Amino acid sequence: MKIQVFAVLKDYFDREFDLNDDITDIASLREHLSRLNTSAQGVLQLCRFAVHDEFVDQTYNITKNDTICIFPPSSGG
Amino acid sequence: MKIQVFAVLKDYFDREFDLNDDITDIASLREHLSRLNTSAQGVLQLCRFAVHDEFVDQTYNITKNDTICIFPPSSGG
Amino acid sequence: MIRSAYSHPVAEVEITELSAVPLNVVELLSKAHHPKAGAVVLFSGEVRNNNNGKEVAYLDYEAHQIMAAKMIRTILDDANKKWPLNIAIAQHRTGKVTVGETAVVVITASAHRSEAYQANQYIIDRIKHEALIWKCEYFTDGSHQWGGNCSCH
Amino acid sequence: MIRSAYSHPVAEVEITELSAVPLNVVELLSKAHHPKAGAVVLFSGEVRNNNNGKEVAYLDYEAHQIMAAKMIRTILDDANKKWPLNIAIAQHRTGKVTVGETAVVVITASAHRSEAYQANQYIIDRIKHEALIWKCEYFTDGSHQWGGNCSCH
Repeated sequence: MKIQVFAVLKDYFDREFDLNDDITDIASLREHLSRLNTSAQGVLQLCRFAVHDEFVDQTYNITKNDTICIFPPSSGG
Repeated sequence: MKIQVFAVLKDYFDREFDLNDDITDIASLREHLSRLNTSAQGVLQLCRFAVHDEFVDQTYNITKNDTICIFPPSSGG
Repeated sequence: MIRSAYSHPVAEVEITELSAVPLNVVELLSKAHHPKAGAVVLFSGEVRNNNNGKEVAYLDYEAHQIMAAKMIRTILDDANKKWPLNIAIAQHRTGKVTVGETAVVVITASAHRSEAYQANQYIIDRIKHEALIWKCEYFTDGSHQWGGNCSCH
Repeated sequence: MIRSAYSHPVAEVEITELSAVPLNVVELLSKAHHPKAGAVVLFSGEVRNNNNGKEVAYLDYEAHQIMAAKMIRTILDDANKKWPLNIAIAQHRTGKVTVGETAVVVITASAHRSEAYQANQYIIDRIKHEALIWKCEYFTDGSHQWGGNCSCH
């Protein structure tokens, strides 16, 4: 799977990277990333996730070719 | 005294006219005008009065050289 | 002449409260910037093509020039006392205003948007209710009607 | 592309929800007229020169282009369902925005002013809270801060 992170998450991860681990849903992805960089754990708890330009919830089943976007809380204006 | 009327009052009176009657305060002026044109009686009840660009109340003592402005309820915009 | 704020750092903008010529809304807006203001709110009251089911040809605004201008200044001053505004300006047309033209414009600016919205609405509400400005609607059927209800309440 | 109203007679205005180049607020306003609209309200969110006591050099806005644009369209549609609007447009900057520049603009127009104000505030509140747009503040001391609090709440 491919991961794209936005905004403050770029301080903790590359803008875009591949994960080949055996991660099957969003909840596990979040845990995995929290372990990869423990400083990001707090903000990851607040993030929303999207696949194919649609929000997905924690139970979404990730497939190998998915690109998963991770969005911190937004603040426009 | 000189009288200046505004807006809808111009449908009932000249824009500006002189009154030489023995009128000493605003209350009497209003009564006098209501008699001059009974159709204006209703709107005159709602009017405000000003002398020298300041609002005056019903008890204001009119002097001979005063110019009295009579304002119907306003509605800007 | 309006000084555009009261007790706060101010962008000085000179605007007559009443104007007998078309309001330049775009120019007024282009002046309404302030480095401390994160929020600018503009209200433009425009002449609609109909009112109460009748087709409007144009409006005619009459004002007691001196007192109306003074009241608008007072309203702006009051708004500046109630909210921390960087900019507060208002201008009202007099004379004949045709459909689509602007009859009145209010611009407020402040650090945060809540104050700019609140002050803007406060200013236009008071101008509409208090200022010595009267509207006469002229309809395409030849009739006319002195205002009582404003065209955008 | 935004169609500027939902279920009401509409002035068609084509505007991208996101713009990588400076917003032309004045041009947007000049388009925002409608013969049935007596009230036009414009909000411009501008970059302040300071935030939380630090001097701001510029902001940088990042967006998920597709989703953010879609969310703005949805917010405008929702506003058009809630209020009888003749015009509802919004545009948000992406990229580097310097002090005094406009980061976001919202324009609403309706027959009466109360609806135009309410809808305008509703739209900007939702854009600020929901749209996938992130602000990074760059300060003159060289530090930066990803948004959490927006510059004009």
